Amino acid sequence: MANAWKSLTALGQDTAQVVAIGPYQISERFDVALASLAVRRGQNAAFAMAAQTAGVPLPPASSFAAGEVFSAFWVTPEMWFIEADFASHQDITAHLKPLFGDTASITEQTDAWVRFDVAGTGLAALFERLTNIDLVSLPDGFASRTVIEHLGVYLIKRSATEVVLYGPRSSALGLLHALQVTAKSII
Amino acid sequence: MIINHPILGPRDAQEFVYLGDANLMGRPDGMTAGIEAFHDYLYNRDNPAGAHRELWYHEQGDRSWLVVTRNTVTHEILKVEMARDVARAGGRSK
Amino acid sequence: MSQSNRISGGQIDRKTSLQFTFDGRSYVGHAGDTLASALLANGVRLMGRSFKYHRPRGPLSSGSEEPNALVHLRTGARQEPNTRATVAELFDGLHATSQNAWPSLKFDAMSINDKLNSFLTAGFYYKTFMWPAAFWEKVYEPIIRRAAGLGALTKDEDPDEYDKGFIHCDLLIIGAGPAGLMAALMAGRAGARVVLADEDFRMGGRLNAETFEVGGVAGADWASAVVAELAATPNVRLMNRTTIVGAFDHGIYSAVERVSDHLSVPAAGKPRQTLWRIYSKRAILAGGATERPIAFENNDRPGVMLAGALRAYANRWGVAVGDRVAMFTNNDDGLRTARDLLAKGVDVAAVIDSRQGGDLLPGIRHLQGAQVIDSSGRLGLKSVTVRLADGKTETISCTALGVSGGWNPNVNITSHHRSRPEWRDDIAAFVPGTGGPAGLSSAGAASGAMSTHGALATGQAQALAALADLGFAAKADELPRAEDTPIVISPLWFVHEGKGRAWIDQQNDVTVKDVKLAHQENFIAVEHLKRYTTLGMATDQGKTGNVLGIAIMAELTGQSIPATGTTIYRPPYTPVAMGALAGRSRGKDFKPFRLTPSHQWAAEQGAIFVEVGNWLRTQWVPKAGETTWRQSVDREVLATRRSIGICDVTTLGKIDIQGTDAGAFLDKVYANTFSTLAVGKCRYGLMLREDGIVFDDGTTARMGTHEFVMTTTTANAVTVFRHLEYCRQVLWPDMDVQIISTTEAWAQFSVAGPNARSLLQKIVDQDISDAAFPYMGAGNITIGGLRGRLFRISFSGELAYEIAVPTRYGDAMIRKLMAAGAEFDAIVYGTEALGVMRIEKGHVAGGELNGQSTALNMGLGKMVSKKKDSIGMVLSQREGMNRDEGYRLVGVRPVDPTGSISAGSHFMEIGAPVDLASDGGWLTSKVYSPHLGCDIALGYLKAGDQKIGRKMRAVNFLTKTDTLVEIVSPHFFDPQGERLRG
Amino acid sequence: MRYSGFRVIAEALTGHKGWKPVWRDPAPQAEYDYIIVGGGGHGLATAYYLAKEFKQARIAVLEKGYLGGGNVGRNTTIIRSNYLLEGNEPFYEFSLKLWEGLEQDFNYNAMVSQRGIINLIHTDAQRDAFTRRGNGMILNGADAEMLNRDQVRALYPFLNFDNARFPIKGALMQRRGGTVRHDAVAWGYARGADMRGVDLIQNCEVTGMRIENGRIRGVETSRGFIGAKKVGVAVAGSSSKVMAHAGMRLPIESHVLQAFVSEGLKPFINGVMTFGAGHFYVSQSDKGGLVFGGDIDGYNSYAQRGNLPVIEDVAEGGMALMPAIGRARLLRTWGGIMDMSMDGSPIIDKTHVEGLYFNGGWCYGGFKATPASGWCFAHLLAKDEPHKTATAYRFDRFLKGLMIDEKGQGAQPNLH
Repeated sequence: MANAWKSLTALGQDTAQVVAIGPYQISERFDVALASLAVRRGQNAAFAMAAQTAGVPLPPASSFAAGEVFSAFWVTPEMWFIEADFASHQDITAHLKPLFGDTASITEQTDAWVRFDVAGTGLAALFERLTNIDLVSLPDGFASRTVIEHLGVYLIKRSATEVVLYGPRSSALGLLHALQVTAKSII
Repeated sequence: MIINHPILGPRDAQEFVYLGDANLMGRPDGMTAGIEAFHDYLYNRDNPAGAHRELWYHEQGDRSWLVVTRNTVTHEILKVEMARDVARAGGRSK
Repeated sequence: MSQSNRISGGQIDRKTSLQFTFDGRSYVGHAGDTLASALLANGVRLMGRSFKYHRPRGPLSSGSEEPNALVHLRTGARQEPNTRATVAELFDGLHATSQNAWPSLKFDAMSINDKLNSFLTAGFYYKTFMWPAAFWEKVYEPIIRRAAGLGALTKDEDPDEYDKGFIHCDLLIIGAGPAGLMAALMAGRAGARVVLADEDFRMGGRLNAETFEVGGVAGADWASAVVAELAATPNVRLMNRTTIVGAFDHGIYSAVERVSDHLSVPAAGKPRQTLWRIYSKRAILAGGATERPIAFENNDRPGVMLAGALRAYANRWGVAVGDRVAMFTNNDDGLRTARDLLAKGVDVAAVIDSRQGGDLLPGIRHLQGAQVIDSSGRLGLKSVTVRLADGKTETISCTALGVSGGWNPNVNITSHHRSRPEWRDDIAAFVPGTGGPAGLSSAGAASGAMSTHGALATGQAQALAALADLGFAAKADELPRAEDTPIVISPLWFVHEGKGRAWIDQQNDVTVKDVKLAHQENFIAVEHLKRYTTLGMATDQGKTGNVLGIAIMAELTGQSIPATGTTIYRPPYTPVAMGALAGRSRGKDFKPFRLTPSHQWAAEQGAIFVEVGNWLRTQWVPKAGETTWRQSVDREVLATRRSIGICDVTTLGKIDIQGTDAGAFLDKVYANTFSTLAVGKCRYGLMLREDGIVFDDGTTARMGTHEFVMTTTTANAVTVFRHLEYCRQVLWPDMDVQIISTTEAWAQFSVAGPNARSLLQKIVDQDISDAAFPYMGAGNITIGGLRGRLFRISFSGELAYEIAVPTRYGDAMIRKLMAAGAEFDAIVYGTEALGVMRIEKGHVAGGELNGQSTALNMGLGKMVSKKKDSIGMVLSQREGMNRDEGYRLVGVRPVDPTGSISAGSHFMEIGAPVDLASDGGWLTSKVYSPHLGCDIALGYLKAGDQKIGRKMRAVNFLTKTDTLVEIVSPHFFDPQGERLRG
Repeated sequence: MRYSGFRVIAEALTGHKGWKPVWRDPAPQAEYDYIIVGGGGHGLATAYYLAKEFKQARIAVLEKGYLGGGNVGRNTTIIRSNYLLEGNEPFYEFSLKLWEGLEQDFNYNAMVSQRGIINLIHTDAQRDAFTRRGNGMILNGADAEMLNRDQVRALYPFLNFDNARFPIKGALMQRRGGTVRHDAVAWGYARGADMRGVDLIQNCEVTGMRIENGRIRGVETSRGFIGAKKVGVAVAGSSSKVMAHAGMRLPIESHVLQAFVSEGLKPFINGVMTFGAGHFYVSQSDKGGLVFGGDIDGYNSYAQRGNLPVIEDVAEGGMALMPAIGRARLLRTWGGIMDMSMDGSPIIDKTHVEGLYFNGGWCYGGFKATPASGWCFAHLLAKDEPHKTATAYRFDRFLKGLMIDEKGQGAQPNLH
């Protein structure tokens, strides 16, 4: 079936790439399904109920929340991006729609983005050269859209040593390039 | 400039796209208002030297449209509101 | 003469010797030297030539205010013109040359200008060079331009990298002198996030150049100790070699960190400089003060410098600028230099003190009530002529003269928001005025507190005030003991005696005479003075000269200095390399690339790519034997119309629109109606701006009762999305509509041509026969089990579909399509063939969607529904946009099929003269149609709809082509559209 | 006094004693036939042509600060007539022709220098658009040429031809375009007007307008009431503020445009260049500084200063176009207030108040327009009818749907 289809990562490879520069490890993630989940007008209560039963966390503004099957980060008022394991949720919207029915608008986002997990010590020194987000002073679980070298990306601070980036898939190479040259300049 | 987003807190104005005078929220109804009304709505401006209510869109952020009250002489920002709330308060609906 | 002028002491590392060359001659200096201090140590005073008169010049200062000692640093592509020798850190192998001098620094041909100075007064060029009129560009200006500039720029690409970054802090402290260090100490101990930035490579500011003590130890040692404590404080960030160059809104400051300028070449991967945007909640300017000269005749000779600089060279760098020095001062600070030099064993010839009375300096010839009225020494000071108190003149031989006219607080940053400095008589200087950048206060000499104690006290006080604002608890510590000498000055701006020139702005050669002339000609407003004489417009922005100029004008007009006013300083504080401001956005990294899902495959096929916005799209795919792009494009068009052509259309914007009001919402944003569209169908939509001009177009499909997928043009994907957000949040906030972009989530391919269905049916799991999937049908499908979308829409006019799969499968999809299409000789076509086919069909695109055209202009007037309110509907009805003689979209073809036409040509009536009246409109887009075997074009023609069948001219004056054309319907090909319904 | 090379030599030999003030500082009279509000380039040019070409007298120019202190003293000094639309091109070509004889006309060397301007082309669509423009220019009697990549390279070999994100494919060139010494324009017009009896009154701010039954009677100023039969307002940047005294709301917003100058460098850029793939244009002054700029900051502002993002954006454009300027240093930035109109084109028109006339909405095209703006405004003031090259610059074009939108951006001033 669909698995007969050969997929290419955003970097144009068969498998996800990992780049190590000094203390930094930049890993492309290719195993996460993504969908946008938005409340339909006037459905907030039912929507919240559905989310609770389905175990879909609905974190407040500027934050990320991990869950059993589904994790989520806030995108815009009344809209979240929902993460799930790709292998089991290739068609993530097909999983979510029955759970929310008419209370939500749900849209496939998986392949709109390239995801890089950036790990290592001294992430602040790296990211202060990439975005205007004040990484050190922000709590773990902080999630926000920001800009890196003209590219709009979502940044999630998972911990002091791990940052998740979602960037536009069509510019995956450019985003990686920006991460690499900057990392090289400070090691 | 720094815009103190009602939901997200201080954000660099670089993340925003500027539209202009917040009076643009007061779009007349096309089925009742005529060319004159639309002309005044779309083209004429108070353009004050001082406090100015204006529309900013957080394009590289949370996609919210904001109404920012800003002094056009000092650039001091006096107030920031969610445009949707202001629009509803102003009686806009569907 | 190796380091002939090096004396004892200073903060240089004598164990580390550094080789360097200046004008081809090699010298030795030490680590901790600047280029200027090292040259002075080697007895070199002559370092440059002035801009206008090419006067020989040496350093006036020991810092970034330097107007004279500008050199050409480094070699090859790293050459760096106009570099201040006074702040250039010495490194081993440094290579510097003088500039603005030919054939040599010592014998400069252009110094003829100096002889002609009486002709080259301020603004002389405004009064002449006007006859004959033609001569300005041909004769006069070329001569003037040849003399322009100081240093020359290499035309090679700058090989160094530049980086950028963001720093967030509670408190930014600008300057690490006593005031800045004290403030940082307070704030650091209180736990605030502090950034302490200083332009110097060594922190301590003036303490490094002075001999007095702080807290019982040498000032420089106190500074080192404080810096050490701060370095050990995690919440304090020390940034030396970092200049705060600009103050912007809401606490944002720009800073340039010279990461590698003290090295011969940056380390691999390291930037030369980094531009920091510092986001601060509060800031303290502790930038110190700059000494100003006194203007007297020939006060610009090498060896004549600011007294404080003379002192700094001796105390910090262990350099005696001259073997025999004199002072000229109007205040006590000039005396301090004499004392310090004497203590260092330098021969102090005399102190010429313009003031009467007061204590005499012990052990020094202290001439009170005296003035320097002239000097001698063409390439370096030999002597000064002094008018003594008793009226006699005396010539005093000396090779260095220290001049002190008082100190100007460095208010520059405080006026970046156009606040004007305020005058203080007690210190005879401008101090920061009100209305400066919000959150910025000033301390130390920058605030007018001129003593070391004053610096420490105000530094502490301003830190406490800022900490209180920021909510940090802190209390005043006891201040370390330090000198608190009051300013004792009686202003003297220029020596009135003498017929010669007395320099104010040394780099631009602005003299007292020029100010007098400006006054005489009524250029009295300070802005007029500045612009007429070019005072303060040199690379130092008048740091040493401006106040002098204003004071002299005040004296001439009889007004007070504050009444005369002040020009304001503009960012940057010191000049900034363009590379630092551009950072990494240069070359191919100027803007990000966006690659389509089939890019890799297309590259394998040898596709030619073209920039479409940030996207790279296939323009055409040459096949073996094709020598011109036209051959490839013609083949792609013919093959598509004959059988099948495939094109990656992922770049088109795709916006998912859901919600119970989605249909009604689309009725508002589109000029035509969508609420009535059936599920499983698409419709072409026309979007207007509120002013009734066409904004964008595209097909929108109804995938479910409350689910639509909108497509936009590639160019407008972002702006349309922004517009939709505006409509749903601001204009109709209660509509139940949710939107999200899915442009990149789906790899979408157009499959066009008579055999398109046959190909797709091979791979699509569902029945897509005409009955099951009619024209303008849309739906979710599966392809070998993979979920996808199918839209039966056509831009090419052929039976065509757009098929989409999740982007990660885009590469597999194009390969699958080509494999399945092999039996039909399917080909891939690029944007050129796409353009040919859409023009053959008369579809509007870029050239017609120009932001200036209405639906009526495009022949789509009927699409604007008046039955409902939609954006742009009302204003599209304005009379000027509905005139019969207005532009209409037409088709154009040359009467002679071999004739060529070009886009951008204008329509003209046969035999019409070349003038505005004969301008009938223009050709918007042109292609060669392999079907019609001739050029065809679309165009906007005045009253074009009434001119179908008419013969006109398509004139392109730029290519000198004038072609007879026939005006035809824009639908060149299959006007009935039978093929796409096939 | 007349300026000439001989005079300069004579004065040089006699110690420059003979130079007279370039203008008087007269006290305002009780009433004038014409009051021009605004002593910037356009106001001074208007007064000059009113007196010289239209033989009018009793004229005063009221300036709240110093003469030439407006945008005429804060711009990038470019002159050109490479406009696209019918409503604009004849006017700007008229202006360029006036520039060409200006110095002899007002006996002041403003260094009008026609070293050529090129608009770089990076896409075929741009070439088509510039071809349309170039042909329109020629139809209006202006000059235009299309250069190919090699011709551009011959002119400026150091541009980024080999590693560019957006390759240079050619350029539209107007050889008659160039630069002018901006301050000298204000001073030349001021001197010429003063010599013809115009009262130039500095430090005189208009604080109100006296309007009686629909007719202007004069203006209230910081130096008292001054009567006038006709009042012409030319205060671009502050138009909304001044016209509010007459109860008018304008189709104009005030925005900040930053401009930039580098340290003095030996000449290497002869003409004017605009980068078609970023926001950057540049020329090099006779003093050696690179004079350049880019986009407006984009928000309403009267602050006369801008912010960092635009400075960076402009530098990025500059580096992308000319990789050699990395080590050239930015010396000074400044900001001017632009009258940004709703279609990017100016207004020279009567108002609903009899005797009150308006000149503004110049966006950032005002400097090059100075001579024609002054001439056409003087024409309107003197004859009560628009000059033939300025008939499109009416207030009511928005109501009638006759916008002159060169950029095709619609009613959003910060996009023009």
